[in-house]
Amino acid sequence: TNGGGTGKAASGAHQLRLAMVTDTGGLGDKSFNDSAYRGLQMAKSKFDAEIAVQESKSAADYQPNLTVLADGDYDEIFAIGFLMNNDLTEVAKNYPDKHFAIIDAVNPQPNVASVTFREQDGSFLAGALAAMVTKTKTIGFLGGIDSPLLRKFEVGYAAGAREIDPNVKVVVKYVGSFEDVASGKELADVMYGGGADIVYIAAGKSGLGAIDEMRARPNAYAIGVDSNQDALVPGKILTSMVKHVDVAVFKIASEVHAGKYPSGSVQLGLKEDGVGLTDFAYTKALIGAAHIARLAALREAIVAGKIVPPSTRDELAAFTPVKL
Amino acid sequence: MAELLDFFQLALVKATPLIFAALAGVICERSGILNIALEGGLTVGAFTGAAVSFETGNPLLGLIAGMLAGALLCGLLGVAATRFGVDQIVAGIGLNMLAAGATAFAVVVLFGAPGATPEVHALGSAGETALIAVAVVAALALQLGFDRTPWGLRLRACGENPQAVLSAGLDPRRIRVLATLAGGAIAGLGGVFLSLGELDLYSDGMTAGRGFIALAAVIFGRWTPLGAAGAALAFGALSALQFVLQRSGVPSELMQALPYLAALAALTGIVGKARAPAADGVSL
Amino acid sequence: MVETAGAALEAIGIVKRFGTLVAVDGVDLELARGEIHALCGENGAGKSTLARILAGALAPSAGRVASDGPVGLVHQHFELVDRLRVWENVVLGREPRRGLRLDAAAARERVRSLAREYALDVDPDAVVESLPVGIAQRVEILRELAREPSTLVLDEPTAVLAPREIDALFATLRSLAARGAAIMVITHKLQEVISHANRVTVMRGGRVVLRAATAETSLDAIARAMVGGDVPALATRRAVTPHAAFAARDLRAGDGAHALRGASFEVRGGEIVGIAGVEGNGQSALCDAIAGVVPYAGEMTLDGEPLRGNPGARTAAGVRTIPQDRQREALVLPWSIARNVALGDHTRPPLRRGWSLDRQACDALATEIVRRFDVRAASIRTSVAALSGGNQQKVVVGRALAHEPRVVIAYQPTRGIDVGAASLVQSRLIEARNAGAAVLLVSFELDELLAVADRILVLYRGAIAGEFVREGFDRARIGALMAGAA
Amino acid sequence: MSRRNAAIFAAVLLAIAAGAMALAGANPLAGFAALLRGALGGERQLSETLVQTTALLFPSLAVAFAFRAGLFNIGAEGQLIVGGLFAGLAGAALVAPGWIAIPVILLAGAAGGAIWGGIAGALRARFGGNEVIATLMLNIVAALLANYLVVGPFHAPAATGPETAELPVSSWLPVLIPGTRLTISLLLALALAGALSFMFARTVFGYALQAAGEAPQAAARAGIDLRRTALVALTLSGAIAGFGGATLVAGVLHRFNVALSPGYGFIAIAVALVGGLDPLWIVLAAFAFGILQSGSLTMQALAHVPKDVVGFVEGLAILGLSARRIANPREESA
Ligand SMILES: Nc1ncnc2c1ncn2[C@@H]1O[C@H](COP(=O)(O)OP(=O)(O)OP(=O)(O)O)[C@@H](O)[C@H]1O
Ligand SMILES: Nc1ncnc2c1ncn2[C@@H]1O[C@H](COP(=O)(O)OP(=O)(O)OP(=O)(O)O)[C@@H](O)[C@H]1O
Ligand SMILES: [Mg+2]
Ligand SMILES: [Mg+2]
Repeated sequence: TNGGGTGKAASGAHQLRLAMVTDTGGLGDKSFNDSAYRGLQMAKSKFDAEIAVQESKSAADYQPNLTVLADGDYDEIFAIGFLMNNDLTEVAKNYPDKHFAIIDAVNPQPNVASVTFREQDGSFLAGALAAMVTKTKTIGFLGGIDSPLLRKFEVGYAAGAREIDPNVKVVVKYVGSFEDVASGKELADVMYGGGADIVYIAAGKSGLGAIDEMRARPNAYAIGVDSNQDALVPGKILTSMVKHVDVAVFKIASEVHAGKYPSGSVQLGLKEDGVGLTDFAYTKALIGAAHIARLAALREAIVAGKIVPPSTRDELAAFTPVKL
Repeated sequence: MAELLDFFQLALVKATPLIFAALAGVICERSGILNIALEGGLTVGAFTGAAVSFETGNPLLGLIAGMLAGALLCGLLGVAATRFGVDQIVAGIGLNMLAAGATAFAVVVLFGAPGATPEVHALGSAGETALIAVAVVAALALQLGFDRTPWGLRLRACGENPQAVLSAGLDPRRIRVLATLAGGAIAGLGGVFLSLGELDLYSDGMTAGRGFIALAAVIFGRWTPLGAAGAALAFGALSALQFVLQRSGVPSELMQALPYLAALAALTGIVGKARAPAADGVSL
Repeated sequence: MVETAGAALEAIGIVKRFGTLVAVDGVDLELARGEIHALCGENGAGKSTLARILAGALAPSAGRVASDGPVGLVHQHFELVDRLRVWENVVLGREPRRGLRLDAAAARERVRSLAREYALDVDPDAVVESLPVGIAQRVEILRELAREPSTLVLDEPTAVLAPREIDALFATLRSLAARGAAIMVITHKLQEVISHANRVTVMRGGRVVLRAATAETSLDAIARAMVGGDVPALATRRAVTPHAAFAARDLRAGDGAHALRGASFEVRGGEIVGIAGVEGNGQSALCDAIAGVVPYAGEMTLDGEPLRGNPGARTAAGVRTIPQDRQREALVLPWSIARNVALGDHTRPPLRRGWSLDRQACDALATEIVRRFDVRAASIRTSVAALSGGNQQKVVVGRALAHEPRVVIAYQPTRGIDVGAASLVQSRLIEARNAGAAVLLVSFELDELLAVADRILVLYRGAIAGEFVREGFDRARIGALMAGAA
Repeated sequence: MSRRNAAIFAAVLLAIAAGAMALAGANPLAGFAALLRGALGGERQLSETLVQTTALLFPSLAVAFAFRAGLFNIGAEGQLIVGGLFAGLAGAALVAPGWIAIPVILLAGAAGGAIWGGIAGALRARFGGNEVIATLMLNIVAALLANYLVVGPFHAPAATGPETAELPVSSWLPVLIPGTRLTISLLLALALAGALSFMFARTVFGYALQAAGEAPQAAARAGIDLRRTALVALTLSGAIAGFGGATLVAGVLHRFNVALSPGYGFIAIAVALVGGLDPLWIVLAAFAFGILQSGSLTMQALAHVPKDVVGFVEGLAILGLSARRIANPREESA
């Protein structure tokens, strides 16, 4: 096999070798690529795993990137992002002895483990929280580029707000880029200036600018996304809707380390702790115990299937609050 | 009323990096260098500003370094176009790729993690306001400089007929290199405005095509400093409008495309026929 | 004779190599204060190269130049910034300042006073691109004069000037010389040399082959020195029965000072009609209208049929043009001779075959042109960019005359080419006439028209001011009409 | 650039690239070795390199086509995107046997590119608008248009990403080597290069096109309509780039995705110039850049060289290669 110029473990014990392919967002996207990478790094420190990352410049790179890694002797290869699903199918067929995992998509191949998330579930709670806490009865959602994935966040959030108070206005804006930090800040300025006091920021690096704007404004709050961003501006980020890509990646890595190669698909929602809100480390007092308790009740309702948060704009239009 | 004021303020903030980049474009093009690398100039300016401010803790040093970096990058185009007979457009494309690759790589090397720098000491809102004022003043000053000073005359002559400049006993290569250095410094300042004026960090891709909008502004403004600054302001207002009007039925992509569509419209001459400098883009 | 007061400039052993080519091959030259010195030589003899070396615009491979002051160079092709004003062009690089600012008032005044001093009348605020060539040339000279040169070199300054403008130019040069400057003029017009210069140097193949005081030499001797033998005689004109071929009625084209304002005339097959006139009286508009490259009003007919359509259709109908700017309007410089000769005829047999260009036919045509016109080139595969101006012109003329043209429009076909080549080109035009073509010859040199034309029309301010047949050619009268006499 | 300067430049480039790799903590020698191995090390590697070569070849030929006519088309990227978009929309909508569907899809791509190039051509022909700026602006508009359509009206219901529905398998381009992504598009590209080479050298159309490019005034006097040439040349150039976009859709991705191209249209400008605007040399140049594109992936995997270093090196290469004069071989002698 093809060991490349990489160092081998000195001892006879097998060293765990893990690799991932990013989508075109690449490392540093402040979103799921970074989160997956954190998962790999956890495995590195925990199991002394050797890790490698292949970044993709275009959609045409996915297949060769996966193939290059399949040619190397990696124990598990992670495909980060739904865009790679078709290419992964090809590669998984060509390399039936290799093991793969994909994030955000379901792949039917026997040697692929699939992990998807119910972003709308966690976003629903975020929306509910925002609707409870808002003083201006106006809250905002700030997305990166309008896309079906982002709409799961947007729509779940709006539904959660509606659940609490149909009169709360949800302002939705998209930066048009995951990288335009300045525009992120300016849009946040427009949203806060327009009366929203809480904005759910799901805009990759553009979100850095939005948080910057929020920090400078009194009575302005944000909800973070993907990873726990609460500490970025303690007390002003109400919570973060975490999507535990890192945990999922690490979990698969642990199983591989233990000699089991997972396959099949799992959908991680609130119940599985795949998504969820953070622990309000800095904002408990601000939010208040009553609201926190109510959020817990909502969470239970979703876990129990009593509330099914919508994931598309059509479903949102049809969504009626359950009114627990 | 307050909303209108907010809108104008937003438009100004949106326009400022465009103004800097467009002024840089005007200087270069009037000297005969068609500078596609404005985007790269913004990028290295923004990055270097943030990186130096991080290392020294002094955003003013960052500002100076950002200007130097912009000057260096665009100066490279100037030198290549006057000494090595390069095709300016191709070289500009190369420089943009180089700037994007080098800064992204430098973020990893210097800060250990890809994507963005940590937060750095920035110029603050006073600094931001000052830079907005600087942009406006620079446009006025450049216009006066173009019209009223010997250097303005030489620069304009150089963009029209470098051969004539040569036979007037001046060195058109030198003039062009100086123009790209000056233009690059101004583009770098535009980048600094983004990373240290408006924000307090550098993040990959944060220039987001502003250098290309600036090229459109140069045409729309008919290659004059005031015209280009005015066009940049108009484009800034368009983006601000886009922010405000979003999701009112108009696709946001259409709103985002407006500056580019406006530039295309300008090519039809509906804003009045203006000619590019005769030797614009012609290497020596 | 003007008093000479020592050398203003001295060049010793100048050599200039371009690769293996030796363009200037050991030239010694001395220019005296107060003299007008003519430099002649056939195309490619090395004149422009030498001029640039004298002015310090080009470094010699060997030898040295000593001068007692700045050397000004007026280029063969103007080097002015078209979109700037006259005063801006003149002061460029030596701008008067007030503080940081450019002192425009002082600059204008400087131009005015210079213009007065040398009787070079121009409006300092005019934008250069709006000026006729003669005036633009004045601006170029003013710009050099503003530098107060001790030596002024002018490379073919008269190629684009009308006779009156030429006289005015030499008057200016003379007054400049009288103040102690040395003047060197490169020219192909030998008559000027005899009438205006004090001394003449003739170059050939990079070397000096004749030095003489003009008083002690003759036009013929200079020409023989240039060509290295006898200048070929003109072809004889045979008697042909002219038949109506081309006619224009009330032709109008262009606008502004150089417009054509209603010209009616005909050119018969088997005759050369010369258009006499000072440049800028509508000649360009006339030729461009016939070629179909500019919009026009009025009618044109060819053998009684209306002449219409785009330039390609006109070429197909047998109307051939020799444009004024051979490098831009006639040739594709990087291309070979063989590829260039097809231009304009590429859409028709025999050069076209189906979708393709017939290479053999192109090669045959190119070989024929090279032979008949004595084109000096390594082969028909040589790029025309590598040919000297005269040889480029021969290719253009050869192509225009190749397919038995019915009408030939020749705009200054011998401009800037040496006497030998010029004589050849003129002969070929006469032969085309003998073969029955209708030839319209635009020339600013009356001598050329008197030598070659069967009939002369004088063009003044866009209209035909007079007509002369060969037997009744009257140099003085034609000259007067050209200058606007009633 | 003289041969010696080119050698010096190449050496400097390699040195900078090596330095960047070392800075990134990678072993430069291992990096270069990985590059070559990843591009040429086996049948699969070679076939991927040829996939990249093909992807570059279409826009490079498009660029050369326009340049030869004196038109600086830097919009191949946008034309490729719009071509891919059209192909993706047509391919997803069309239910027909492959021998009908595939030509239709490819022609739809060519039509999309032609429209995009034609806009710039029309601006140039009708108003004399500078095609450099027009094509530059159209690149950005193309990206926005694609995103709008693919996320909005034409979004595939099943897809999570910004992409159209998958093409039916029968509409995929036939592969040349089973198990690889190398399709007949390579043959089409080579045939196109051959055809263009013949067209430039032999045909009347090519003659007129190049005359208009090299000497517009002379061409106009020879009856060549410059406006028409600008329109035709930019339209056809766009069609070639759009066709290339369609081959990516029908041959590689089997759907249109907004991340279809990593900037093939920009790299193509360098490829075209390195190939001296000569279609046959462009084939070689595209292969060289194909090696860089495909080998760089392995560089990441085996030598841990970050992708940004590759972008940086590509930028340097383009900068250096721009030093070849393309316009006027006859230098102003002053
Ligand atoms: N930059 C150059 N590179 C190579 N060769 C050159 C260059 N400039 C001039 N030459 C060569 O030098 C020779 C002399 O050219 P030059 O321009 O001095 O001729 P000339 O006497 O001015 O001719 P003409 O009467 O046509 O103006 C020519 O044969 C030409 O080929
Ligand atoms: N790069 C070059 N390589 C070879 N020869 C050159 C080059 N540049 C110029 N020349 C030669 O220099 C000479 C002078 O060029 P120039 O443009 O002055 O033409 P010319 O011969 O003077 O024609 P004209 O009659 O129009 O003045 C020409 O003979 C041309 O062949
Ligand atoms: Mg000469
Ligand atoms: Mg000459």
